[in-house]
Amino acid sequence: MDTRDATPPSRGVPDAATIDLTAIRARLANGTGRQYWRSLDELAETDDFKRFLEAEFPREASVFDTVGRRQFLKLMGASLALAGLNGCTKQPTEKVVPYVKQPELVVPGQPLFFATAAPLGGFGTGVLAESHMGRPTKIEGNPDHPASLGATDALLQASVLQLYDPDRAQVVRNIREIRPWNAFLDTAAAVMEKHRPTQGARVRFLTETVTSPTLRNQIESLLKQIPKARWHQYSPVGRDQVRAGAILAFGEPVDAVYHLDKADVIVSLDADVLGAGAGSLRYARDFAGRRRVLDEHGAMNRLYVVESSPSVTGSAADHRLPIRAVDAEAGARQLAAALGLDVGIPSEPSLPAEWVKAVAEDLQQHRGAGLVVAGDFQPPEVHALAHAINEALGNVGQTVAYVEPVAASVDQAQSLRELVADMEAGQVDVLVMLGGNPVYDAPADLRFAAALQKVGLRIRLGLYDDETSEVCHWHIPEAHYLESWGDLRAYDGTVTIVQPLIAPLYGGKTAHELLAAFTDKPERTAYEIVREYWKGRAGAVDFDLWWRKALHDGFVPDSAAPGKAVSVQSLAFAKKAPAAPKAGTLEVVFRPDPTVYDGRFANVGWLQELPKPITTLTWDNVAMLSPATAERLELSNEDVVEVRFDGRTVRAPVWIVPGHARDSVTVHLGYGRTRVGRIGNGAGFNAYALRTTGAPWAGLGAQLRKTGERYWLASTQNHFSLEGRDLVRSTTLDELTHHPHAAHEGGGHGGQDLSFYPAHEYKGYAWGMAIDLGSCIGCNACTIACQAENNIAVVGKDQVWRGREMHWIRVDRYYEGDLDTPLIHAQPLPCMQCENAPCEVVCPVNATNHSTEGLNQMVYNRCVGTKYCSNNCPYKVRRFNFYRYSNWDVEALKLVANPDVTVRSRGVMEKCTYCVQRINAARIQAEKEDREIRDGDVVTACQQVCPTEAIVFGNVNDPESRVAKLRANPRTYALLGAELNTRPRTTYLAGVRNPNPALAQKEGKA
Amino acid sequence: MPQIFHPSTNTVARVTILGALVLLAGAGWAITAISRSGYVTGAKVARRQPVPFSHKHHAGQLGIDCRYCHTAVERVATAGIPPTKTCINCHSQIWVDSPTLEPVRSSFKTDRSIEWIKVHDLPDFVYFNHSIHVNKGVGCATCHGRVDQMNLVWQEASLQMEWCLNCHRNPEQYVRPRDQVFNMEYEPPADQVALGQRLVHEYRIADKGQLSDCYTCHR
Amino acid sequence: MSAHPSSYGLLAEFHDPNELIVAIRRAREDGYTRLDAYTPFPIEEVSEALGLHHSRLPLLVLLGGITGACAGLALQYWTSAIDYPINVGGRPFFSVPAFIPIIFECTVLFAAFAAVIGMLGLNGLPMPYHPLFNAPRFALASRDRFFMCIEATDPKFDRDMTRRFLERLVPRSVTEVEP
Amino acid sequence: MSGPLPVQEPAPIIGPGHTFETITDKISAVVLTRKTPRGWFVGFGIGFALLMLFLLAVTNLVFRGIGIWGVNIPVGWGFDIINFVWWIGIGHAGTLISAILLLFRQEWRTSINRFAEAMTLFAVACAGMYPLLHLGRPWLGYWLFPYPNTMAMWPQFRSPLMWDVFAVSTYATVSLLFWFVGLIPDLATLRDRSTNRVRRVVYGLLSMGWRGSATHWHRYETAYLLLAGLSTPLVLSVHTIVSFDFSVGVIPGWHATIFPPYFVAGAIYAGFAMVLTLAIPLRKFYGLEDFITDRHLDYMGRVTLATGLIVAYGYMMEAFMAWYSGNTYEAYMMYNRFVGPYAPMYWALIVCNVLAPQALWFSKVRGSVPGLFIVAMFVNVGMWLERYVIIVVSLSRDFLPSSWGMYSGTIWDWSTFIGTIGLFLTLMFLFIRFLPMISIFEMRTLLPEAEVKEELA
Repeated sequence: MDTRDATPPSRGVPDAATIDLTAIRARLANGTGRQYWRSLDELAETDDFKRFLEAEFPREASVFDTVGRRQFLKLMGASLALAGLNGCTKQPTEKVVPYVKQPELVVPGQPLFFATAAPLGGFGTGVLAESHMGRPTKIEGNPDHPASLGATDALLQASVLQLYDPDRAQVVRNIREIRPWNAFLDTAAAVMEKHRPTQGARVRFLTETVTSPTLRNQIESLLKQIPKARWHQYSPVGRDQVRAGAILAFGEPVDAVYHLDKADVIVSLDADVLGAGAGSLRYARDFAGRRRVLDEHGAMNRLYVVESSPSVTGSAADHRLPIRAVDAEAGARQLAAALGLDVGIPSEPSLPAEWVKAVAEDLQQHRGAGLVVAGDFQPPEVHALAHAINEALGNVGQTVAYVEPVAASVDQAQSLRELVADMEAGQVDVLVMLGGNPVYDAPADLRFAAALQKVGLRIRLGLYDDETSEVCHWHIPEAHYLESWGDLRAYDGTVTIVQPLIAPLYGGKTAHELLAAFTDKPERTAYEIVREYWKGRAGAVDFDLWWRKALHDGFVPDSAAPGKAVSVQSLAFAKKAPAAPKAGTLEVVFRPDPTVYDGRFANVGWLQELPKPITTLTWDNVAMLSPATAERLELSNEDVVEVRFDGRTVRAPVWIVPGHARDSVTVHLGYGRTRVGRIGNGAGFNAYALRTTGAPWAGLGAQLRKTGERYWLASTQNHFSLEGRDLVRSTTLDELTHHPHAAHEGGGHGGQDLSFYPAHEYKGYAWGMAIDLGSCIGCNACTIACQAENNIAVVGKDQVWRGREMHWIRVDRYYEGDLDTPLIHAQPLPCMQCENAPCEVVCPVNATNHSTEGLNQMVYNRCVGTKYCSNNCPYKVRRFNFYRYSNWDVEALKLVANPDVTVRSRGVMEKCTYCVQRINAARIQAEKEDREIRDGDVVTACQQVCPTEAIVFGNVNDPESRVAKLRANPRTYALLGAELNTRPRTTYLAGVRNPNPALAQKEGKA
Repeated sequence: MPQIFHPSTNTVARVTILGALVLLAGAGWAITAISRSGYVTGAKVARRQPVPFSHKHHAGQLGIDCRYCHTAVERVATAGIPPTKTCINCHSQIWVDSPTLEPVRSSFKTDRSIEWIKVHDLPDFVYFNHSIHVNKGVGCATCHGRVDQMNLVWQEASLQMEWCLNCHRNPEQYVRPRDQVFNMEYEPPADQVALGQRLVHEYRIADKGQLSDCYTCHR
Repeated sequence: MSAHPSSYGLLAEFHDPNELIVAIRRAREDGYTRLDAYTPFPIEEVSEALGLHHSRLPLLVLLGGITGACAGLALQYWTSAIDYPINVGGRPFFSVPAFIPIIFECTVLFAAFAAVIGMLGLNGLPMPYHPLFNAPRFALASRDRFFMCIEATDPKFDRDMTRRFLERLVPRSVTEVEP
Repeated sequence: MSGPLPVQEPAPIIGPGHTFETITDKISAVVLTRKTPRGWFVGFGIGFALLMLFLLAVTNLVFRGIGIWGVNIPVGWGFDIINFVWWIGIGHAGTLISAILLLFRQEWRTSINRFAEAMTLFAVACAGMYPLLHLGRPWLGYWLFPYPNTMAMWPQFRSPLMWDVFAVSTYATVSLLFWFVGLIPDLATLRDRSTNRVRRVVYGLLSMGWRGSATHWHRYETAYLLLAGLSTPLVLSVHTIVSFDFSVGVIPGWHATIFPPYFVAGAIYAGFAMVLTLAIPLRKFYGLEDFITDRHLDYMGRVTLATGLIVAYGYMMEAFMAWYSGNTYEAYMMYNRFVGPYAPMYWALIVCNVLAPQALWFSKVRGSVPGLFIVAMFVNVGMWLERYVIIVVSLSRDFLPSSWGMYSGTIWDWSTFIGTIGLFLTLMFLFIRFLPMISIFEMRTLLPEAEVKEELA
């Protein structure tokens, strides 16, 4: 899109009166039965209308600014060429460029999959990367890897786009000059030359959390040569608290590995077990495995969550209680005490007594099958208490196991503090930074950037020439993990050898190679280094065989961290009652962003545009408040506030989140990047500016000041209430056992005989999808997996704001219950592939019609773009290319495209195809083998990625197929099926929750 | 009042009206003709290649099997353009210093690919898969013509949608026994339709409905 | 043909419809057959006086309409059910109700063309040149005058007799029209 | 339709003291002899300027894409289809006046049918733009026509858009024929009256040598009557089909069986309002009060009122059905119109289309030229708002609240809309300048002199 004449969005919205929450409460109170609603604007009916009228001029923003004139001419050419009658357009002559010597494996047109591991926060997740003729195009989970079991999350899905990111650093840079790699090698040699005599006393290395055995070994051996040099570690989203908690409880650092598949009752103390963290995929899978109720005899686990701001885990909970993050400790104490542990009770409890009582009883009744999880970002005390409770309930060894720390174990905050101290003291001549971005994300109180100036030689290895590199003498482009050799350990310690799928696109180097530069063998490649390290340790007779197997399987057999028998030393720390945290005063809570994480993904368009779970905001971070607090401070959505904490301030737009804890404001880290690339620069505000070593995750005493400014936010959903429409159906285990067909009431099937016309018969395959709302936790992985698989374009904040986002599968969210503690429902919505599709009938050119297998076919090259189909789609799942959204100008971005899916052009409609490219591939394979397509041969992208296996796809004509069985399940219902007789092929299974009877009737739901 | 027009005007008027109609019809016909002509489709136009490789010589006279070079044709979507290595296999022995083969040799030496001109070029929104056609008994010659008689290869068929549909709608008129697929000389028997119907059944070729689904070729 | 090739006919000018009608009747009683009237607007009585009976136009229009209907139906049936049957939203290939509007439109279109082309054709239009335009006062036929022309091809036509006959009708003028 | 009701002393439909020649001369003078008034140049200039704006908007549209408009998901149609329906609606009055009133032998139609038909043609021309422009890939618009092609593809005849293609093109063609046939005798008049050689040749060719022969008149009358007979069902079918664009859809607010009649009435309503809007200044400007008399205005006022009441009934039924159906979605749709974010639009529509025309009950208002003009203006706006409400408001909130969205036109939406008004004005002014805006030969028939004496008849 040409954007240069775009008028800036009018921020000057007529100050929409602050949302009248009292009124809302009233409405909800009077409401009868189950009331769903979506968001506050909706309830308060503050109308966006004014805003829209305000914006009288069109606003266009695009992701990559394209050359207007060139595009103009190009389009002109196109339109002229096409202006003739069809076929009168001649194709340009193209070239075929075969290999000179064709690699054995490679057959052009046939994708290959390689097992490797993707790093996040230092930990690895086993993945299979799909490669088309040497181009990685898609990441899938590795079914054999314990941390993945075939699933992946949004961040991993998007990592492949980051590989091609044209804004990645592409050259070795010294000050302002571009230098060859060798020049750096010389520098490195010189450094060693200079500092060996002093044993490197003035040399420092700074890394993020390191789990890579090889890297660890390299650093250690390097430190042997220069013993006085120091190795510091810091990652903004570290696990200091977890570590400290373990030390507090057991006197030594250990990692806890949970077994949710064994847990009947799970209590989460502000822990987003299912949504974030190294093990979350596995945990989500295990968790969902215990909730899939397919008949009235089904049993399921129960999840209690106390947390400050609603998380994926919280939204999946049976009972969720919003409390300030700082109050979690009090809660933990209450629970511990209720379970008979000898701990001091806080003067003012943070959890209602009956709630604690019920939970405690529940845990008691499930000794050995219960689990209390403390959030990674909770202070050590909470962790220690959780450990104590689990031990007391005999859960250790059952639902939780303790293992040797997987990562190199240090107190990172302390480590960084020391480094900064040394730097300020001028004791550091050389600082080598491997990854990370401390200038941007180090705690504000350390003033890292200032201290850094005192260092003589600053060397940085990084994916981007970013804020940190800017102030470094040397910047070395880092190789993306898909370009690297290396090794990583998973949450449970399992090792995966990381193998590259493509030679570094931008001449990137791995940390291994950078460190090698400081050794006497500077030329060694990462491959040599890693392989050599393992040669020593594999202890295999035939190392090559071992190596090949390890690479092929994607993990090193029984490399999981060894278990560790530990027991709680004493609860001394918890004996005396704690000073009750000043209630009433506002706390600020820092959390990694669900899409851009700690900021490292800020330049990945897919993630920026991925609606964040719960808020469905894109392209920005916000200050999240509870309705009550907003009410008190007279704030409403999009008000810009000044958040003051500990003497520092940032300006942030407000977003009111039902179910958020009172007196608490949550800000996500990772935004406000200034030097990352065209996508990430300037998006959101930088919350690190508030974050100190004293309060890394939460702190009391924050203040909000309304500035009177407004800032427009692009959320994909923020509209009005369901008005009692039964679109999302959910039931309780109890209800289900008594009358299993509850979900049907209000019509589900039927209707088809009401048709005016005889129905078409589908004799062969009949593709269908079943989505289990009981399993879906709303993590959004499906949305981005679909984006990656189907070449879906990124459109930019402004276009999202206009309602032009392109996602083929979206995750709708609805709230149920009251404002402060609502239940949150997630509903993934792909194309329903209706058999009586309203969209098809209205297409004048047959661009969308029905296949003999019941697919609602959308043919881009036939589409003329009337948009009638979208208007007539009751589910509004169709997406239109209002501009030329697909990027045809940036070479690198062409490489990420899936060659089996057409890249859509301007002016055509598109939508979910049930991944027809995968269906066709399976069919062709089956036909060549002269057999039927088996159940499971076709796996759609959304199904494949789903951590909880909520999506099942297959042939509904085959009664044995999983999907057919699910469609027969009493929980199944067709969205709008009864109202419109669309006969959707995508059906839902009503959600099921398992509330504790003791609490249920109190909350007056179910 | 004096006449405005000359008597001939009457005739002129009528002729003009008729002429206009004729012209319109003519234009319509011309467009239809042009849009199917080789000028637009590129059919029957031999393409100059960096190396004047003769299929007539290799496939025809020497009788080299298609699959010797187009190795992937039975396995994947693309038949596969042979890597330079394939040429060198023989041409390291014979015609080792023929000047016409210089590009081949230099490609092999410099490890830089030969850039062939694409002869059969489908639009990017069409997904054609060689392997399935070959496996269902569609002969090479059926679409590519007698390549074994072409010096420089040209595109035999129009490759327009109506042409594809023609076979997808009536496969029985074109399929041949699997063992004849790569046989360039194969002549369809007199009872092609009977044979075709048998093969369609035998090879479980999908019904016309499925074959003419949009998603069969477009995604 | 005519015994008097040097003339197209004799043109009598009247200044109101009634005179014209009287004239026509008299002329026909007198046995003139090849005569026509020229008026600035349609006058039913004049047609009657001239004894013009029903034209074939309505029949043409009917045929046009029928052709249109058939064409519309055939087009839709053949394309949607025979040539490329496609399952659209679960509707049958030949979904009659959905085809009615277009059939109707085609009917009207063809019928309308039949009406206009038929009318012009039967009237022998376009005919920019016509001998009558030679008559100097004929221009008034499109304004406020009413003309009757007895053509030379009339078997009973005789320059002098006919002129005398016309003058007996006290017209505004009698002029001879050159061929 | 409203025939001459028993009003005391109906004003004449043609001013006193006119003869064949005065009528002929007065009307043809506008084209032939009278000096083109300055006002004409001003008006034409404005129209032409707006037309240029239209071209600018369209160029931008073609090169950058319909993203420049406010449309989005869920609101896939905005100004484009609103304007389409609005213009088509306006067109209807012309055909109604010239065809239906002809069949009903409403003589008063004579003095307004010519430019009413012209208005129809130009309105349809404006309307016809939008189905093409609203396409994502307008250069492929010809795919909507059935012609043998190398893709072996055909249009999808179940789609109301296809019906539109046929309905609108047929409507345009037939209206053109009807208009032209009506013009032939007058062209002949102009041919015979003009002194300037070029004009005589041009008008001469256009009139195809019409010489007013009784035989010709005989067939001519038949043909004209038949065309009227054909146009009548046609004009009804066109807006019926346009209404199908919506009623065939499943969207609450669209899927209503009452649409066809209610749209047709609305069309005539809008059309008469526009005829008034044009006629009132015209008669003033060219001093044609003798031909377009107060009686005409009075009658048009009545038709407007009548159709207005039908439209009001339509609105009522919509609301009633929403309530009576007991369907959540329908009910919400109505609720949303009443109090939703677009409520101002809806109430404005009620004021313009339901309340304003009630003034026409009073003969005082029908009698006063400014009064009529104001009401007509209200209706013009109201009918545009009606389409806005039907299209945008319904789409903005359909079945799943998750996908609800808002819509508002951008500067380019407005440019395109105003641009088509420019096109309309340009054509209208050219018509007034070069063709007789009142049917001369039919006016003649209205004179007493045209009556044939009893004893002769």
